[in-house]
Amino acid sequence: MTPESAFDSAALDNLLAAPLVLAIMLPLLGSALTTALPRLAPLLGTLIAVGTAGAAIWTTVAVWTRGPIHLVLGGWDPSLAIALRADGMAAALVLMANLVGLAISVYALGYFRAPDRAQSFWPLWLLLWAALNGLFLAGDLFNLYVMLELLGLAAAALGALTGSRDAITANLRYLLVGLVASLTYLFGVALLYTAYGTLDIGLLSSAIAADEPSPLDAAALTLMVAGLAMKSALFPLHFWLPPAHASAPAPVSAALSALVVKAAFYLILRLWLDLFEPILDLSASMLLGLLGAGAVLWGSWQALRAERLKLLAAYSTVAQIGYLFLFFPLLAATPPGPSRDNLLAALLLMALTHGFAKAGFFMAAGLVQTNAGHDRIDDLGGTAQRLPATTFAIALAGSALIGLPPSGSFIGKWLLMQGAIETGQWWWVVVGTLGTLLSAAYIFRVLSRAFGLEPTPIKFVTDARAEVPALMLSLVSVAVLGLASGPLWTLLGLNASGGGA
Amino acid sequence: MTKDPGRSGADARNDAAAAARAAERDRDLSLLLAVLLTLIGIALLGIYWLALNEAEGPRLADLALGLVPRTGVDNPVTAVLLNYRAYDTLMELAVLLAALLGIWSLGPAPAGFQRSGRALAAMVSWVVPLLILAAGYMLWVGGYAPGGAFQAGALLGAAGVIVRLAGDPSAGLPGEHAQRALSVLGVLVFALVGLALLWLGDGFLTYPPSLAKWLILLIESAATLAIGVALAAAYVGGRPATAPASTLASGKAGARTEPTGEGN
Amino acid sequence: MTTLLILFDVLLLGTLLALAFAAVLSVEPRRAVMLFIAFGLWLSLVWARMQAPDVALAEAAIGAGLGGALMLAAARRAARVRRSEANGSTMP
Amino acid sequence: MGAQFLFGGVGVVLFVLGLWSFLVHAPLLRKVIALNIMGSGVFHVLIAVAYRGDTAPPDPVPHALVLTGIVVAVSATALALTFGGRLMDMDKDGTDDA
Repeated sequence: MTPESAFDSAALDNLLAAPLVLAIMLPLLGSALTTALPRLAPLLGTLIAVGTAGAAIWTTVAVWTRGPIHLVLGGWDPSLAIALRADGMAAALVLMANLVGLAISVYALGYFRAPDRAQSFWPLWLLLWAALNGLFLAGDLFNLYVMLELLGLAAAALGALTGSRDAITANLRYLLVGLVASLTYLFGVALLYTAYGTLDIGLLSSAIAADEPSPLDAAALTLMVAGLAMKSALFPLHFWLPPAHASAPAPVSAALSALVVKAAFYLILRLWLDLFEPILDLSASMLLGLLGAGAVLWGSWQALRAERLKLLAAYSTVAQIGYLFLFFPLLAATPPGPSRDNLLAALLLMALTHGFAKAGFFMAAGLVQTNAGHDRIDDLGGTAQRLPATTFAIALAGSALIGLPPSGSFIGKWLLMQGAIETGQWWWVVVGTLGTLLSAAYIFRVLSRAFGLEPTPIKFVTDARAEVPALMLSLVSVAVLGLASGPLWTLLGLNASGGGA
Repeated sequence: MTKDPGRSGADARNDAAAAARAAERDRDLSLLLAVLLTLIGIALLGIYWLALNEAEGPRLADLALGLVPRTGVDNPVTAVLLNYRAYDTLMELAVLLAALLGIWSLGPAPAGFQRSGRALAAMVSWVVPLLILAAGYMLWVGGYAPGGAFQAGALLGAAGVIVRLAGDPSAGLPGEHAQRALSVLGVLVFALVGLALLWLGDGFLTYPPSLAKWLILLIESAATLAIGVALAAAYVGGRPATAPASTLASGKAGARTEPTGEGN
Repeated sequence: MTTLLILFDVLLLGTLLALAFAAVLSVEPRRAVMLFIAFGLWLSLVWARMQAPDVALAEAAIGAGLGGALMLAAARRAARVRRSEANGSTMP
Repeated sequence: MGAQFLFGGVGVVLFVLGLWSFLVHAPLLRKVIALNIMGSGVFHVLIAVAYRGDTAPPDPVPHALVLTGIVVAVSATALALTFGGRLMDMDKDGTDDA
């Protein structure tokens, strides 16, 4: 089918596309293998996790060296086939998600000691991973729907893995909310197909930009964003998140809070920037910003009042997602140019930092819980003595959540505030400051309990396989992302957004 | 907002008066929502009308129909499902697998299954083979007429449901190992074919036209088995019991291990 | 001729909506499921009328058939739990 | 276009009806039925968009999307009902497995 003359370029396309395909297919194959060979699940799962992370790094390197990748599967006309795409923003998130995923996998090896637990965990976790990579790399609206459903089902099943009544109740609710959300999203997709006759994001983007703005576009946007906002737990649609994330096993909580919610947010951002930029006005962005502000304040307040460590972490996720939504009105008010690129990079930096920090925090919280038999914050005295490395991880991740220097979120918040002042939207500064103060309060509340007056520890690390991944993630969130955030700007310069196909 | 789906009846009886008040409030709320959603529905109808008017031309219809001769099948829907948008279909098999794994992760199927009447049991002996035959026919015919892997898989699943209704708690499914292998067959074959094509230089899930027909048939056969097994196993509603003879040391799965609530 | 056809379509769709409303509004679980199955089968009829035989087959077999079977099993289970509660056999 | 609007309009009504029922009815089974009707509404809209009169062949792309959607819907239904069944068993036994 391929003409001879085009063969070389097709072969090159294949090579370029290989990491994208592998990043999705390896975990999918891994899931099938661990299902079929349950007794080998931990071994196979670990191998696949390493391979998938390798494919993700390869993807990022490919984008870094050659620019955005766009691959039409099946060799058909782009409007008919499904496309995969990776640009700077996608590559950055894929890299974060897969490094966190690798850490979660290592941690899970130690966490799920009982064989039948491990046998249930691995295939579902790899499916979740495939869905995450699939979402970050998708270029087709209906394919996104299928990925969203895969993500939702796998996440709910993983969340209920403890089998406790609380976990099943919370995750049943999560499942149902997720289903309503994805059907709402799908309705928006159906409207777009009705009007424009294609599902490819790049083609739709040009088609929407070519037409006069119509109520149809606004309706499709509303439906799709409403569905995704439910999935990203945007205030006040966050009600399902705290119980679901707090009742899941620790590695699962880490994946849900750090990655799954972020994937839904990423999709909103992509739709906003890629598809609907031409039809948006400031008021729509302002509404998202206001909801984000509500999330920051409400989530932080609830985290401060939480009695359990994991519940605190879950409410903190609601607040941190809120911060990301504060960027929308600023982006809308900033004309394209360096200051807008700065805002986008800051947004991404905060998302990445939260990904690493929250995963590290949940994993450390899980260790505290298994070690002490509970995670009541008031009874955490002596944790620093028993689990020094874990407590250190909590402190590091906590400082990234607050936004202390030199963490990535410090720079992110700084640029957020700067943007707010530059665009004359000073009220976001108030929200940001209040949120930061509240988060400082809830983190220090945990740390002040954990550092009780007890003899100094003998050994820093007590259980390397479980503690090191948590520590690494927290370290990345504080040090690496903060001190070496420069490459992010380069990567973002490679954005294909708005460019179309 | 959403109520606890599984409330026990006992506490519901305790406060009947409060429940009555709550019911009244619920009625008001449901009426309010009905009005609100009616308005939203009217707006959506208007939007839908706009969308129909905005469309120019046949959308993807002519393009999709025109290329069918090059897809290796004659049924346009199968062409979309297994060629143009094969990646979607692969992921959809993954969704089905996720549901099945989620069901299995909650432990063995609940006891207390009740047998149905004798008439049904007698019916099974001729309905089930018929369904399996029909599934094979449906799979084959899907290449050029209405039908295909999903319909065929559904018939297999239906056969499983009938077998279970007739009194076999395992719905006629094989032992745990075979069940696990069969339920991932679709994803496995599909993904491996896709990757092999990438390896050979055609591109991921890009069939060479000369092989397309047979590759699609291979994928569809695997998918049919997987869908059938997954649907029947989902109906059973729990992890399969391990056949004691065929395994070495897994007395665990069969012995109704209670979930231990790890770390909670 | 065309008016007759439109009348036929309206009748087809009216029945579909009536079944959907009935399924959504019935309180008794088994009745609701039965109505849902009827709705699904009728839906596949409508889809066959709209030149979508592939999807009609799938909806009849998967949506109405297997989905309905799953729901019926759940309804039967709910009824059994309710019955055992009514007999006072629940633990405190 | 008239037929498309007539058929698709019913899909819109089904979507809204399902959403309403999902929001106001508490029992799991009713929520699941509501979700399925909501989904059928979206599918119905897609089938209507694919329909091009009785003489022209229909657009196969939405048909394939709906087929995918049906399988996804039944998967979700199965998982949700299993969760619900587990909760019901816990109620019946009066135990909490945690």
